[in-house]
Amino acid sequence: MLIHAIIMAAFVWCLTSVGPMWLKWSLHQGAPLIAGLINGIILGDIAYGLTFGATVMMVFMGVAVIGGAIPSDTCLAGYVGVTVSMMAGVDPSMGVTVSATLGALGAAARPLLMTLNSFWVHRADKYAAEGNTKAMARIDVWGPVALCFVLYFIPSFIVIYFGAPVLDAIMAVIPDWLLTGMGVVGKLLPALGLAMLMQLLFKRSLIPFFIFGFVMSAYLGLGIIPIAITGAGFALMHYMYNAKKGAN
Amino acid sequence: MLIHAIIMAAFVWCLTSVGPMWLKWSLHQGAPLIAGLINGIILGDIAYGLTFGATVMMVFMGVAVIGGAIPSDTCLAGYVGVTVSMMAGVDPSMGVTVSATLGALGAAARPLLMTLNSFWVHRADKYAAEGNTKAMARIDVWGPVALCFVLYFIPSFIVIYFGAPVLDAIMAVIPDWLLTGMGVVGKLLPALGLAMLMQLLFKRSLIPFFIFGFVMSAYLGLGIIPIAITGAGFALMHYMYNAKKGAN
Amino acid sequence: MLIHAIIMAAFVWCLTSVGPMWLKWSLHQGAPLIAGLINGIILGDIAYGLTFGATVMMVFMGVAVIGGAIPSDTCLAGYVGVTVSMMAGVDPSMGVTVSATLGALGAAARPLLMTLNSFWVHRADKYAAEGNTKAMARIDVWGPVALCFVLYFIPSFIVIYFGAPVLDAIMAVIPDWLLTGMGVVGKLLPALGLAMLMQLLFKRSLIPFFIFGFVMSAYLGLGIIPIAITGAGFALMHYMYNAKKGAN
Amino acid sequence: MANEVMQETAAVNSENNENTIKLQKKDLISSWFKWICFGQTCYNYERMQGTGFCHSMLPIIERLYPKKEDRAAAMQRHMSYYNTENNWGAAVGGIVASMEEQRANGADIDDDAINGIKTSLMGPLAGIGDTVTQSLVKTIFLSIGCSLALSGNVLGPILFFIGMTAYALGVSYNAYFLAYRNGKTSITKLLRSGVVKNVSEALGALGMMVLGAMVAANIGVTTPLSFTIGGSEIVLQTILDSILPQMLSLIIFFVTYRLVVKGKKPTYIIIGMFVVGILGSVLSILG
Amino acid sequence: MANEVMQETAAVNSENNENTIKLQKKDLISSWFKWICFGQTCYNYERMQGTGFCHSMLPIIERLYPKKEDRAAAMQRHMSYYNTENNWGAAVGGIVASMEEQRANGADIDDDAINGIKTSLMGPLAGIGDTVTQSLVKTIFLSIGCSLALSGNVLGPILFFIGMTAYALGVSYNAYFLAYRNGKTSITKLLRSGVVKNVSEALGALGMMVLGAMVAANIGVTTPLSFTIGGSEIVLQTILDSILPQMLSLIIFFVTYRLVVKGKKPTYIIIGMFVVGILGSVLSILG
Amino acid sequence: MANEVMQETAAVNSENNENTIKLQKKDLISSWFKWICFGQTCYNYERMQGTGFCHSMLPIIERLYPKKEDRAAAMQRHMSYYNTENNWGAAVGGIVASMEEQRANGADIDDDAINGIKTSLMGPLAGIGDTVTQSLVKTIFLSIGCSLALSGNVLGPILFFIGMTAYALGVSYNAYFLAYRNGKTSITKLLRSGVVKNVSEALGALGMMVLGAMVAANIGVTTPLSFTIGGSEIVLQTILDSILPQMLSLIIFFVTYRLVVKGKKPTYIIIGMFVVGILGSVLSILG
Ligand SMILES: OC[C@H]1O[C@H](O)[C@@H](O)[C@@H](O)[C@@H]1O
Ligand SMILES: OC[C@H]1O[C@H](O)[C@@H](O)[C@@H](O)[C@@H]1O
Ligand SMILES: OC[C@H]1O[C@H](O)[C@@H](O)[C@@H](O)[C@@H]1O
Repeated sequence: MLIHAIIMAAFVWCLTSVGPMWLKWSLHQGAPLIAGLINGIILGDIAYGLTFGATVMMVFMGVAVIGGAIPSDTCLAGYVGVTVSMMAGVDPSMGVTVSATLGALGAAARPLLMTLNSFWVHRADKYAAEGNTKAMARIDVWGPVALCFVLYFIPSFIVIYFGAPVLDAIMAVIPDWLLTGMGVVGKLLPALGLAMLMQLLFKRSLIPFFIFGFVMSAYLGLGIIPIAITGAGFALMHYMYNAKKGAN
Repeated sequence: MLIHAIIMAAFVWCLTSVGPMWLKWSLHQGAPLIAGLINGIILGDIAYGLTFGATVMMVFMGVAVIGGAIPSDTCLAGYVGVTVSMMAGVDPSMGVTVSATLGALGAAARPLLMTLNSFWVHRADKYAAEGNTKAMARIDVWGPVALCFVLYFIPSFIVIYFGAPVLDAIMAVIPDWLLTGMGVVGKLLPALGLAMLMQLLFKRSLIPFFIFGFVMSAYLGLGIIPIAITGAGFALMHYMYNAKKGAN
Repeated sequence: MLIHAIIMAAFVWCLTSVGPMWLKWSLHQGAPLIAGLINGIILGDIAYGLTFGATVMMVFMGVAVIGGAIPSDTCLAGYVGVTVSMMAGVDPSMGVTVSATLGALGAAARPLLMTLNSFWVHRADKYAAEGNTKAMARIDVWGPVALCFVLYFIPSFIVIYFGAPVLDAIMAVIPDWLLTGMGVVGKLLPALGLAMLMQLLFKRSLIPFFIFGFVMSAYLGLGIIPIAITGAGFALMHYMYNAKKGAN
Repeated sequence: MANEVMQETAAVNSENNENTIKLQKKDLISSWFKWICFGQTCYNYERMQGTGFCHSMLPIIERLYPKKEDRAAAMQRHMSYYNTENNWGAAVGGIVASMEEQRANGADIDDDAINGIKTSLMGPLAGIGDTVTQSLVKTIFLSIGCSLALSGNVLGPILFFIGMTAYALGVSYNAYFLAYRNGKTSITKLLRSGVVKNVSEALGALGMMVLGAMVAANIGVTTPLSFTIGGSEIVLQTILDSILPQMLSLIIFFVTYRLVVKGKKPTYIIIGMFVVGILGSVLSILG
Repeated sequence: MANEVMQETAAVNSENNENTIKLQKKDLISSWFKWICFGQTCYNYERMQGTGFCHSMLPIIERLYPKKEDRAAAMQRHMSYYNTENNWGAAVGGIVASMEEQRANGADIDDDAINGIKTSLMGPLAGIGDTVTQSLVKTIFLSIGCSLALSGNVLGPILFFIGMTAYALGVSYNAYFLAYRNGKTSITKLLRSGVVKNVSEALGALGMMVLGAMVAANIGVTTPLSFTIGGSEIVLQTILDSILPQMLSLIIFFVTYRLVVKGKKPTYIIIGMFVVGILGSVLSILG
Repeated sequence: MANEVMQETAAVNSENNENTIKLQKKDLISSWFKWICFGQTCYNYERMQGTGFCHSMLPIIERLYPKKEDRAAAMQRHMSYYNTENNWGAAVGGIVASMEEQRANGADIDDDAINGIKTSLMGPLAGIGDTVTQSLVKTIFLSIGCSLALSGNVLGPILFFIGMTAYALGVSYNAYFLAYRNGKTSITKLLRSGVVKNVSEALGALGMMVLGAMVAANIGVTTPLSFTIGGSEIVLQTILDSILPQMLSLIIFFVTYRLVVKGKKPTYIIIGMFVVGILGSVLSILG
């Protein structure tokens, strides 16, 4: 459990600092989904991990990071929230609650990191004035790494290591009606992720496609893959018939 | 049964005269469907009423009243035809026959109403010349009401009140082969309503949508609601891609 | 069996010479499918014939005869290949192999026919110079008929008459693993016919329709007829929205 | 143009002149409501909706013309032949109300101008209105209503009732007030721009899709024919289904459609269906 | 232009002049029918359909040229190299028949004019015809036919037979007579206007949809591979199906398509399939 | 224009002049890779990705400027405020690398020119990049990934991982090198032409379709309400399903969407959902 907590906290540490930017798109933006699988492997219950990760992921589906502002910290939600919840063995809908809470706290704390990182900038200015490329590269990377150890690794480790038993204890005393209620909340929360996504995607000309997707799922019972494939077909069609408009 | 007959005849009375014009769109144009429900409630068998009304309605689906000419009297078909048939407790396919017959008779009698109503016009001309607004409003409404009592209420009441037992008697002696045959006729009749509708709707550019609707129903077994929803999607798409044409 | 062989060889004879050109489109281009039915009737097992013919037909689906060049001889594949195989009573997937082989041989031999037919041309030139219309008509038809008796009827007859027992014998000694393997080959071969078809049909603007067809078959489990009907709908739509482009 | 100038004149008048008579909101609502209630109550061959239209103008006339002779003139003016679609046609009432208002305030609008507007707009609005209301909107509500009812859902007739009522009230109200506020130009512009055409083309797409579905779902004729060839029984319906489910329904639909298009009277078609249906059933061809 | 003038001249002649020889309906039908029967009977490298075309002109020649030397000249004129698509190409016969008719009535049409028409139209008509007939119409009838046959329905081959026959006879007849009546301009106009292109693009949409369905339905290769990880068995095919049913079929189809596009001969591809199929089966990779 | 002239000048220089310093492939790869690894490592309010961009220019600077003072000048030049999208924004690095190369070879490119390019392109590229990467590509991979994972398929997260990684590396690499080779004009042209707009409209169609499906599949709220009328029990959910399956999910989705559009903070919406969910559950309204 010590190692488990270290591994997951290390993910947060890296992804807020030195983790390669190209890896952040999968490991950070899709953190809950990835964390679900990793925890599943560690805990020896991959099926649980898959369901758990995907369920929590839905809530963060529409999170977009524009101009550095984050509405919710997907990384904490995934590597801390999912881990704590899976260690405590709770139901995915309860995990959604824990993760959403941590995501909100993380978003509130993010400005601290971006403020403190400015410190390294002044050192970097100095190295730039000296034309010292080696030192510049060093400070650009290791400065944030050191900072994030304190800001992210330690708190994450503590929450995971001590949080799981606490969560366990809470679950033991929580009344039945509250548990059932949390289940309903877990069903409601994905609506937020999807609504945020809609906000990004919405255009009046795209309404028909929303309808088609809904009908194919609700009435024909098709899964996402055939719908996405069909969607690709419609997208090509739409491109074709629409491009002409621009041409006029 | 007396009250039942009075209620239904009153519907016909009002809807041919003073019943508010905005109500005519539902109560008159959709008379069989509405009458099915009302009779179901009165007779205490809502399920029978729903099926009955909807089955008869199909035949009158495409009836459009253009420039005052009616191909079939939906109002009589509904409030008289459906009522008589449901009171006699016959099968919906037999009800289709009764209603279609009454609808045809009604259409033939309609010119009488429109001729006799001219009578009030001359009175109205007189009030207009006098600038008497009160009298004008009165004659415009109560003239037709009085006329329709004679022309519609009384005959409707008689047909309902005495017709149901007659229909009952007929059903008792009707041979089996004729009953079966009437069942087939009941299946054929909706084709007329739909064909009349097609006549209103048909445009070469809309053929694809007929095909899509047919396939979704015949092969995928979908109901009208998902098809109408999908149709709304296609309609939006069609608007989008088509509007450009006009733009050129 | 003698008569059976004569009938099928006669098909080849006629279709390479005097068989009316308008009949070649069905009897020649669709030879395997037609031959399957005919053999099924003769052998008294129509179901076997239908499956057999359709299975072999798939491989030749995309064969197009452009400018006189044939990539594979559909006629031999059908009237000889299918017949021999069905007489031997083998599995359709084995029949695919036999037919594909004969088709390839036939394609290789075709230039011989087109070279030798030139012979009649010189006779025809002579009749033309004489203005002898009767003789011209005669030589244009009976010349090729005679030639094809030798070139096509006799070999076809021999292959069918003696080939079936040979194939039977081969089937008796063929090891199980090879039979199973041939089954897999039989599944692979239609990919060739379809790929050749794709080569004829492919346009970037048509990719969406490939996708729709695939999804309707693979996910909704629909057969070719509903897909073709829906395809007709999409084709009309495509025409409508596309024609505008040209109009600009 | 001339009309706009008048409107401006009227507007100027209403500012400069204490004697101005303005229609009040309640007059307009009453006028619209009288139209949508009684427009067709006294429907007759001589004037069609003529008396109904006049009836709907009474609240306007009462407000604008205090003198009896003016009233009489206005009422007679609006008793002429008139016929348009119930809901979209409400726009004419709105325009006429605004013209009467200007006239009462001294604008130079004669009887011919008002009658001209009425007769020139009632036709096109009937055309649009009949198409949209009867072939499109009614069809869609009706098909959903019937479909729900057939599956035993009491919401079927109720949804239809609510939908059509909302449509009738909503469209007529908006048509009346839009027309009152923006005058003739707005309607003419709308009639000319492709919007109405495109919207009704799009609604037509929806209508045709629903129609296709209803043809497949609501005719349902089959054939009980079967043959015995060489000991084994061949059921014709099974073969038809393997080619195209509801093939007979489709054929019957298209035959009927042909007859309708050729102008055969519905009554004759119904009689024909009786003959075909009963004979077909007796001869075991249709079931 | 010049051609139209001639046609008019001919028309004028035929009214003013008793000596006019007019083709009769039966001559034209016979000419079309000879083409659609024997056009390709004596197919050969030297003249391709040359003798077939000449054969189809015989009824025309017999009617128009009573003199032996004229006949001989006409027959020799039509023995030249010729090749076009069977059905759409029938249009050329129709045009040539009308030109011969004018010539026989004295219009100034020389051998070059007639040969020019033949050689300039046979190419484009072959292009259109091959595309529409072979890649579109045949595909669609064939796929429906095969699909019905595979489900045991005897109508499969029969529908295909009827469909293609109707197509061949219908298209060639109409092409011949339309061309006879309207002359060269009609064909040229058709070839130039976007209609043919748009129609074949639309038919292509239908064809591709059917093709997509056939790829999903008619290859059906699977893999029997399975792994045992930690005691539990993982069947590869189940995983593939959960991503995309018929994924292997699709891959095999695209690989084959690549090979075809790169110009690999079908025979080599078939041999390759034998190797892959048998090896794959023996090694338990494919099933 | 001026820029193109410079490029030509530079090209001429590089042919005529032995002293030319050319960037090598490995320098460019290293620069691109440093960007895509460390571009946002030291993300801060003062310069955003400023130090990251400078870091990514180090391989270029080391190659082009052997003298310490030139290096210092170049490094300081690239320490300015900078912020763009990770992947598409890599194009700026490519352009700047080519400008530095020309400058090092004597072209007349001053600091302002380079800074001008950076600041004028970083905005539009962020706009396009954020839309395509986050609203479209990520959504699609994520929805497929979640859907597979929910059905217990371990490929869910793996496909998402591979897809996004390939996207990030592929797009940034191509953007960097295309921009390096074709200079500013290519990017400007791309930004202006409708292509990006049309592609993102098309991807949006795909995204919306997936979104519609997810709304239907992934909310799944129901109501346990039921009434007993006249002895028979009416289950509300059954009625809702007969009108529209997943109707409650759709309503909840649209209500949430309204709130999001109105600018309500996610945290408040989450709190609201807790209240509604728990109350709804306790009162047996939601389940
Ligand atoms: O908006 C541009 C850009 O801003 C910041 O750098 C981050 O939020 C990125 O994810 C985003 O792409
Ligand atoms: O056609 C215009 C109009 O004519 C009559 O008034 C009635 O038939 C109306 O239903 C119709 O809308
Ligand atoms: O390509 C035109 C034409 O050439 C030859 O005559 C044959 O291959 C025909 O099938 C084809 O239509």
